[in-house]
Amino acid sequence: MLERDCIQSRGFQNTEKDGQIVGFQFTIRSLYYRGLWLSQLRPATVWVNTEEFGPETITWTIKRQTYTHEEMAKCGDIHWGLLDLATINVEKPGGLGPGLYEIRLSYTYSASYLPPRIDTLLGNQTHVRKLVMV
Amino acid sequence: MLERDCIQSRGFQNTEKDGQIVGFQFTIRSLYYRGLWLSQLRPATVWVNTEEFGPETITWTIKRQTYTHEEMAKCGDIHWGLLDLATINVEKPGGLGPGLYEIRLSYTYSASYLPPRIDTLLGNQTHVRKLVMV
Amino acid sequence: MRIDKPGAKRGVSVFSYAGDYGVTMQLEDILADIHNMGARGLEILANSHIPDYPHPSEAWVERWFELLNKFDLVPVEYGHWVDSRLYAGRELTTEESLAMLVRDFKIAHMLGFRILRTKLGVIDETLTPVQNWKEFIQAALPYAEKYDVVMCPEIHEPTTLDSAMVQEYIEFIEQTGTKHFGLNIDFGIFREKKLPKDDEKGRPPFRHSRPEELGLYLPYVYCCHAKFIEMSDDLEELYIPYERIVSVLEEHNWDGYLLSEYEGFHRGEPGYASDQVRRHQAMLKRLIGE
Amino acid sequence: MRIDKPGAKRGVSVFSYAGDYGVTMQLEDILADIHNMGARGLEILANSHIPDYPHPSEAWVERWFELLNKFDLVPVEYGHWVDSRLYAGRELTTEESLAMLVRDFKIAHMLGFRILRTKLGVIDETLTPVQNWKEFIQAALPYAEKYDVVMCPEIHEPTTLDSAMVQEYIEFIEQTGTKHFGLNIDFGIFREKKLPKDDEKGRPPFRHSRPEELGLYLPYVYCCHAKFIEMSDDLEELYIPYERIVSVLEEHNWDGYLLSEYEGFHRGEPGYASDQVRRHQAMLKRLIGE
Ligand SMILES: [Mn+2]
Ligand SMILES: [Mn+2]
Repeated sequence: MLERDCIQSRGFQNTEKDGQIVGFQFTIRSLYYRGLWLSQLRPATVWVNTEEFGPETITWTIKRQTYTHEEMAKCGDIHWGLLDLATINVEKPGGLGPGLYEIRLSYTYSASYLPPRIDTLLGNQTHVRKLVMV
Repeated sequence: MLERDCIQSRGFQNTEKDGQIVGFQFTIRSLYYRGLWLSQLRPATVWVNTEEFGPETITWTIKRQTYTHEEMAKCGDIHWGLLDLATINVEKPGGLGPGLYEIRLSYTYSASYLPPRIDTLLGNQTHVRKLVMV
Repeated sequence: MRIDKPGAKRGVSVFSYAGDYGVTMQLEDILADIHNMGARGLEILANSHIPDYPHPSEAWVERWFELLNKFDLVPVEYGHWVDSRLYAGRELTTEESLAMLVRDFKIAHMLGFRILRTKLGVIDETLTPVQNWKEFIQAALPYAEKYDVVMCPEIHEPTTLDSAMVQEYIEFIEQTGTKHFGLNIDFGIFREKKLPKDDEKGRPPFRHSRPEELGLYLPYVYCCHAKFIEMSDDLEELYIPYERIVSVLEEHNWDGYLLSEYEGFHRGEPGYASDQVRRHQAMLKRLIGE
Repeated sequence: MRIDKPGAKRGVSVFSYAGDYGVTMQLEDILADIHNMGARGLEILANSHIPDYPHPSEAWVERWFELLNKFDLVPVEYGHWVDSRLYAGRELTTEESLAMLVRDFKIAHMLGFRILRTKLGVIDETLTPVQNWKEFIQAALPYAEKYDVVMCPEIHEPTTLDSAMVQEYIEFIEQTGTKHFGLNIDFGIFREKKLPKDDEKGRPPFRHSRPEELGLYLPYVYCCHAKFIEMSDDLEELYIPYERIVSVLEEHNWDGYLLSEYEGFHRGEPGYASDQVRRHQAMLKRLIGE
């Protein structure tokens, strides 16, 4: 089962490439009740405590495929479903040391059956969770 | 998945025998973290709003078998597990009409690895839930 | 197979359980819950409730029918969308919209659904559909016939029955003579009491339709969202005049499912929706007699 | 198969998740959680975590090994009970107690466990075991050998290391020379700060052991319950002197698993235990270096 919050505690860990720690990742679920086509997503921003990570440092892994925001914008036929955890991968050489962090995440998305005004409002609350890096 | 409360909302309904409504039933889960051997159980009492139903009007259905309290007292090898819903069957000719009811349930059980004093305390809080008869 | 008796029948939209789905309830738990209330009709939202949508696995489809049989449920309505603003900065073309429709027709048909709640993209605050809607709906009609489905836009507040949009839909049905396009009425359009959202900036002034207007439209209505906001301890809905609605349905011998759709104040609290839906089903049983 | 390096290793007792199990987490979710913390050792409680206990299905046993492999987990300790007060009004006989033990030996062995946390029935407030314990444990030794398991009563507060009971257990081990009986130390015996329950009526006066006493007993200790009450935001345990405990373990080159066992104030809140266990695992990693 999924945790209630958008940001899940399971999956918060550093990421390696060629033996080097190149960043960290965490997993999220869709709080939007019908999930999203990847192209509905607008670029995400992440904060760790006070440090901001812009969209260019972030990729998403959904159904085992990893996408940049530019790539997602073109994927109108890949669906991020309610039971699919998405992994948010953040570039940060050296990663995060052991400890407790406040993680924040923000992104919006379009919803065509609602007035266009709503597209910039839906999902615009920031998701926050304190997570432990072991 | 199970509902958090001991008394579950799913399964609250009248019971029939030979075309007559003879009572009502509801389902519960074990809040005791290791479940119970049936013989550990001490007789249950049920209240519906202010009406009391004593142990002699109650049977338990566990793993598709129905037991009186006397029968359960002898079953030291049947285990009511954490994922097994137990059905509490209560005799009440005519059953309950549609509406909202406050259901209460009380029973205790022995726990041999704790001081004997505890046997009359464990599980002695009354479980309460408001349930809708459709 | 059991034959449904004519008249208004009870059903539930799985959307009601949005706060629990995947977190405290699996689809099986939700269907068990609905069955235990004595409801038989079922609405799912394709995007929400079909794992691996739009490519459900064969194993899941098999499981779907096992669950329907286990819980004696009828697949009544399949919710889907034409996501006109799927890509940033432009609207879907007519061809793209058609492709989106047909993809869902196939899945709905495979899962045993005939009625589709077809949500169209909108362009303003009163939910006017995109300008090319007639073109892609017209183009979809032969496919709808092939897959035996009826597309039903949902008439949803703040839209009212007397709006130009509803008129246009009906004219389209009359002109084409199609049996594959109709309406889903969301009873939220009859809501008489304001909600906090009605005073939000950008919203049109609060208006609602009267149940007595509904009769005229019923010949086009395949399915209703029995929207509700709050059920009291006395098993009454506090915002929407259900008795009058059901009177109109009965007066016109309307035949179809009322799908309980909870959209109240406690959608995130585990178990709350289930209790509210159960109360709502008890009320419907009282009103429609079964 | 990976060979464990000698020394203190990290594990988790599924008991920690008692508030979530079956409600917001399935066994698979819990094992995934433990794996994600980098812990490898696993304790389950037979009665709690084996569906259809004491008759698990073949399908479940197969699934069990699939999950262990999927999450790279080692089955370390199997919790079970001799329920001496199983029937109202009398204690189990020696024969009945033996039968209960052997039933669990078979299941534990089938699931890959070697260490058993064997909870005996007790007769008083300081948890003195039933009078016939030596008889049925003695009778069980050949079966323990056959099924390759070690029975370990849990030394649990308010019992202390210097108690007659612990002395008796050790004498039993020495006299029989058995390798199939030992101890599980629950670190709650080192708790230095009072909890509200310590002032309950009927409880003995608050006492605790010191970690420095532990060395003497370590040769008999197969497994430890790394009991904890509350982990701070700085990833420190607030009630139990973990640094001193781990020093003693290292000084004696103790080899075995420390199984995180959360028994704090928020056991019913969904997700709380998982966060606490994660903090505890982070602390253990810091203290034992992996
Ligand atoms: Mn609706
Ligand atoms: Mn313990």
